[in-house]
Amino acid sequence: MSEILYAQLIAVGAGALLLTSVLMVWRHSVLASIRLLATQGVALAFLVAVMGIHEAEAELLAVSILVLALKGVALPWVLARNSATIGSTGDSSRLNPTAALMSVVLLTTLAYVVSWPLVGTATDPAEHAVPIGIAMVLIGFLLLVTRRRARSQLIGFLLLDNGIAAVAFLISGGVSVLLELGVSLDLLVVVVILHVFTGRMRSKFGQTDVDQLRELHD
Amino acid sequence: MTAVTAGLAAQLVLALLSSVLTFSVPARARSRVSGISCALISTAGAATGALALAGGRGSLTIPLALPVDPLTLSPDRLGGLFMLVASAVGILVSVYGISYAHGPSASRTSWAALAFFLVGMQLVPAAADAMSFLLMWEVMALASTALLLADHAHGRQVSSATVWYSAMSQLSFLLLLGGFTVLSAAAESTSFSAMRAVSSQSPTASIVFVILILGFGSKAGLVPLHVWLPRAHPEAPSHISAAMSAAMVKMGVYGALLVCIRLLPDGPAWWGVLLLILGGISAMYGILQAAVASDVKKLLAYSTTENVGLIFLGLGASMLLRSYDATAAADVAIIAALFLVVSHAAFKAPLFLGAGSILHATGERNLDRLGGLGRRMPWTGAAFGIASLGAAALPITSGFVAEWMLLQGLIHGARVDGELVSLPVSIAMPLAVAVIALTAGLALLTFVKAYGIAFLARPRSPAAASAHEVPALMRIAPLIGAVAILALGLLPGPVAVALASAIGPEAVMNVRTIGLAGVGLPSIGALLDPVGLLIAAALVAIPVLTIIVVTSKRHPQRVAKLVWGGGGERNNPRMQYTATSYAEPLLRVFDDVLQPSRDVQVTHVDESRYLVQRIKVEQRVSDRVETGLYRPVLSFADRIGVLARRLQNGSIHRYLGYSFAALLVVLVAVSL
Amino acid sequence: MNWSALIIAVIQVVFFVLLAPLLIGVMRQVRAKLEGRVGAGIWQPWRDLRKLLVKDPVRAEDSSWLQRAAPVTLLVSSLLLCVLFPLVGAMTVTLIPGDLFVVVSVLLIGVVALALVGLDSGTAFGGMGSSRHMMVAALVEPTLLLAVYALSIPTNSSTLAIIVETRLETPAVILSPVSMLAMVALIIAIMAETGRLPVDNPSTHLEVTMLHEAMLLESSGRDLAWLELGSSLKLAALLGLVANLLVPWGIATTSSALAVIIGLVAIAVKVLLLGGLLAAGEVFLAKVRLFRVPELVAGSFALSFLAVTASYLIA
Amino acid sequence: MSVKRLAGLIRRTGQIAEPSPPAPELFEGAAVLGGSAHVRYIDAGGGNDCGSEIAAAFGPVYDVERYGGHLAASPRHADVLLVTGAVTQNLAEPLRRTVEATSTPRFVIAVGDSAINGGVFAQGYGVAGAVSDFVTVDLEVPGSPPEPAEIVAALRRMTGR
Repeated sequence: MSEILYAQLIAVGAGALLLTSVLMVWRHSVLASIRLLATQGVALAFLVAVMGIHEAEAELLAVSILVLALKGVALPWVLARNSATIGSTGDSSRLNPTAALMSVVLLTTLAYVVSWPLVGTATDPAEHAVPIGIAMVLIGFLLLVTRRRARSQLIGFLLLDNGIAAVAFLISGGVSVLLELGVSLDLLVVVVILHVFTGRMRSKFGQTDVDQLRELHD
Repeated sequence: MTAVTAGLAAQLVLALLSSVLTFSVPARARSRVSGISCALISTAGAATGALALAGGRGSLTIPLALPVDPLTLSPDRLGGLFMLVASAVGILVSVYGISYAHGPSASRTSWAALAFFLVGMQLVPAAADAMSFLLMWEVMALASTALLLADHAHGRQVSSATVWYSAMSQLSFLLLLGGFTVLSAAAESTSFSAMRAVSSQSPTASIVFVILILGFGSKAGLVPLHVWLPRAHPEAPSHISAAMSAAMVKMGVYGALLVCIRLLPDGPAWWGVLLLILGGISAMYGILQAAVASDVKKLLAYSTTENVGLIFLGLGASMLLRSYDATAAADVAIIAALFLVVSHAAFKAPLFLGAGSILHATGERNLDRLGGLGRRMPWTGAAFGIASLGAAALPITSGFVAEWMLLQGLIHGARVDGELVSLPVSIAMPLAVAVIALTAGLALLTFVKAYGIAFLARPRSPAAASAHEVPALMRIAPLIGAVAILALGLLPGPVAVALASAIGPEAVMNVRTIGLAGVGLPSIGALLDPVGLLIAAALVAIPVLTIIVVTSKRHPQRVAKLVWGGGGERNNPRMQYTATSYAEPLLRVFDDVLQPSRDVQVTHVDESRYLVQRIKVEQRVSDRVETGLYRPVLSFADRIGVLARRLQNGSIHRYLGYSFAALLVVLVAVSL
Repeated sequence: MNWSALIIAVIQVVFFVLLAPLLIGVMRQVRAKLEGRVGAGIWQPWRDLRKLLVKDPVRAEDSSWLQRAAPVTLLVSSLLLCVLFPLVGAMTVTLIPGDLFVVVSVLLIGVVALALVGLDSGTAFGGMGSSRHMMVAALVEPTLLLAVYALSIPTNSSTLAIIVETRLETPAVILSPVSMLAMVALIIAIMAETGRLPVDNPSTHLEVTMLHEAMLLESSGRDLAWLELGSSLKLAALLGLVANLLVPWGIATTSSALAVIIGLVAIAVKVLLLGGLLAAGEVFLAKVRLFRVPELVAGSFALSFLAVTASYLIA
Repeated sequence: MSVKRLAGLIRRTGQIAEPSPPAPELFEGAAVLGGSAHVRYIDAGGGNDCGSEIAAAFGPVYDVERYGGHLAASPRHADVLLVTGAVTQNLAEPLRRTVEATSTPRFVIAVGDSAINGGVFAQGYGVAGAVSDFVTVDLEVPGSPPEPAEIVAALRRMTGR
């Protein structure tokens, strides 16, 4: 495919990633965040596929399918199913939403600043999108720090992982299938465990507001 | 002996003359005589400034007995510009003062002080060496302090304001003294021309820059050195606050420009960033405080902080861009900053004078107790309204042109012919644009509030209801200012060119007059022709107006007794929104920034605590910088003072003991 | 002086004066249909305007000349928008190009005029509406300016006509993530600026929930007509701008009669379509609390800011 | 809100307004309104029965809006004043003020017997009289309370549609 088209597609994918991350901070309802997470997974898979086609690497295409299956379908599905059973609704953030959005702006700017030395001189459009991956990592951390409910913290965690994956793909032009497979499976396990855990928390304490979990029980 | 020299001399002579006159003429003629003579001082200043701006040269040298270079006054184009601005304001203030000054503010001292204040202010930008600069600066500072102190009889606010003001202005003086000392030590001369030899990249330069910017910043009212503004401006007599806010504050700006483009040009990039940050913070903080203020003069004072912030933002942006060789945009930005200076002088003078007229007519400064003045004081209302439009930066006023140029400079700054300039620029410019935009939006709200609450709707207090239009001179002065605002806004082209010439010949390349008198920025391909805009508006307005004329013949307007209040009898003016309630949503939105202190007291009926008898809500917005930064320092200083007092308890023996100890110390020192 | 641009500007003004009430009519009709009502027909706003012009306006003793002047000001500012925007044709009148910042400030003139009407009425509700209206306007301005800034970067010019033309020539720009972010932000800002849901409910009768309407409570007769027409013109013009930024095709770039006719048809279709979509969307929206509005605006601000920085740093 | 769900909703709701009967003849003088009557509803006293009928008239079933009727938020915007109920002592003056506040040409419609002649409330201790005792009434809608259809008919005589 032509370089211009390639750059365009990369930009679209990256833009989608950024947009979904911002919206995750913007929206409060957990279900909306999960939908966004799915969209993000699809966008990530799309990004990988574009790179694969551009570099004509079958492996990358395989990875993209894997990403689609895991980040785009499996993880959100698990989350959504669990949320549906609990009928979870909105989540109150520690930060007031306006401040959170402003800090998203600052974090993204920061991402650009720190990644400037890396990509400032790069020619490959993929590497120009690296800052967005870093921004996703930072935003993921922000969600982890500020959200109250364990589940939406989990979403933050997944966003963070998406960010790491995005950076990995964009810089190295793709990690090996095996590695990606391993990481994703670990992730799946983590998510499942955390779900069981939150389920227990709910059944034990009636809610999963992490703020309430101060003293240890035996 | 050139015309400029003559003008400089004339100002000094007139100042002495006017103070003599003030002390000689009888009390009833005093205001008229002194006012006119002050106006003459400023007229001379205006003429001189205009000549200097046009490129006229000339210097006045006053030899000193001291072993230093003689005092030299020799304004360049930039100095001429600021002299012109200060003098123009001075004329308005003097004319206004003739009718306005009364009681203490019409005393001999006050009028003499005004004369010296004006001349000092007008000659600061004329100074060609550090000595004369500092001398004129101090004359300005002391005279203004005296003026501020004029009605100290009226309670503690005045005296406390004076204390704050004199403390801050002396602090700034000391900083300037220090800065200029270091610089002249490096240059081995006190003359500005020699100081240019000092390299801007040297560490000394950076130290000097920071010290001087702090010094000038405190006079200009930059956050966090602005604390004197919201105290001094409301308490000073209104024409004095007009002079302070519209002219004196600009001297701080002039100082900053002197340092940044004359003494230490082409400094490192972080200077620009520093100014950018200072300016941005001042602009936002100032306008936020102004938006929630309900004392009209306090509101205007904070809006001064905002405008100075914008000016420094423009200056900083221009320095940053220049250090990355985006010269075209840099020039546009700094011309915009100068335009802001002129425009702010043009609209802030009438605003403060208008506030003075309101005070004179109603005795009220609190917007919450005003209203309906538009019909009672039409002339003042018109002037204040136009000035408010200028302050809100709406077309076709000067404020709009200034902000337009600034924004154009910023958005074209990050790229020079398609190439990205640098990372800091490409992050700083969007932030700057965002800051300016938010500031402009809030300024809009602030001045809609100021004008709408004070002049529209129905009077909220008997004082406002019984208001009357002020004497002729007090109507004329603000109106002249209003006309100036519109003139600057409609014919910005020539003005911009003149301002560019004050910066330097290469800046003139980047701005030209378009159309009738529109301003064009050829280097970044943007143009603005307010006259054209006005004509277009007139053209589209014609059909509408014709329809109105036609229909209003057949369907005349009917005047109803009451505003629609649900048909009830109780429909009194207290039901209207006040300034406080107008800003309340904003206060809530920016709760975290402003942190207002709310206090709600509910008194229940004795019989049952379920029935409420009275609810008292009190809400106060205090200046967080003051409470957070200055209070601790001051209390610390107090504690030191208490300790120091222990040293002196008046006992002879202790003093003898001190001197004995001193003697011993000296002996030991000598013996070593 | 390029006369063709001037003529097109005149055409735009006349056409949009005709179109704006129709747009409101269509939007109300769509809403009515979705609510299962019959609806008053798309010409109803025209009937309302006509009627208001033949009524005798009433003003209270305490109100001032602004009660009459401000509505005209609002209308004139909206008409100026129609002159400055590239709606039918993407040419610029030589001395008054549709410069972004000029356009925004012309918009704000209308905003201020409306706010002053609200204050001048001297009622509790007028002041309330005016205060809320100004707060929203103040908070929206950064988004507005940054969004248009982001759009101006690819063309390196702040003239709307040039921006639209560039998008017409290189459609790739439209799909670039930068422009998508900017458009989303811009649309949110415009919704807030024109007092549509979820910021304000244009069809409310509860004074306490009003922003825009509360300021008009005192106006009557032709004053009210100007205010209504001015507001609808503003909405139409802004929708037209958004439409031309999203799908610039059809806009006249030459001043041939055919091109102009195509331009007229295209813009009419675009605006009415966009309006219909907007109305359909509004059926499913509830007005957010006034103090949730800053949140919405902050979100759009974040998007527009990211659009600007991204446009510098990605591409 | 997905498009599918939207379409489903539209299909399920459909049009619930009743078919419109033939238009009554135009009220003399109401031609000036030209098919647009903005209505301000004034409850001058009495029970809330007429009020609820008026509410029904503006609901989706009777749907006055299709004939150009529209509830206004302020008498300044109104052309037609719907007055219900026997005017009580306390509301006589507000009634006058409201009519005064309405921009001319304006039309007053008294809705319900109690508004026309006091109805069952006539001679009540708190009742000051019928609407026509205080303001000039142009049109009367008898009935206690009148059916929404009759109110709609009255308004259609104003809009002429």
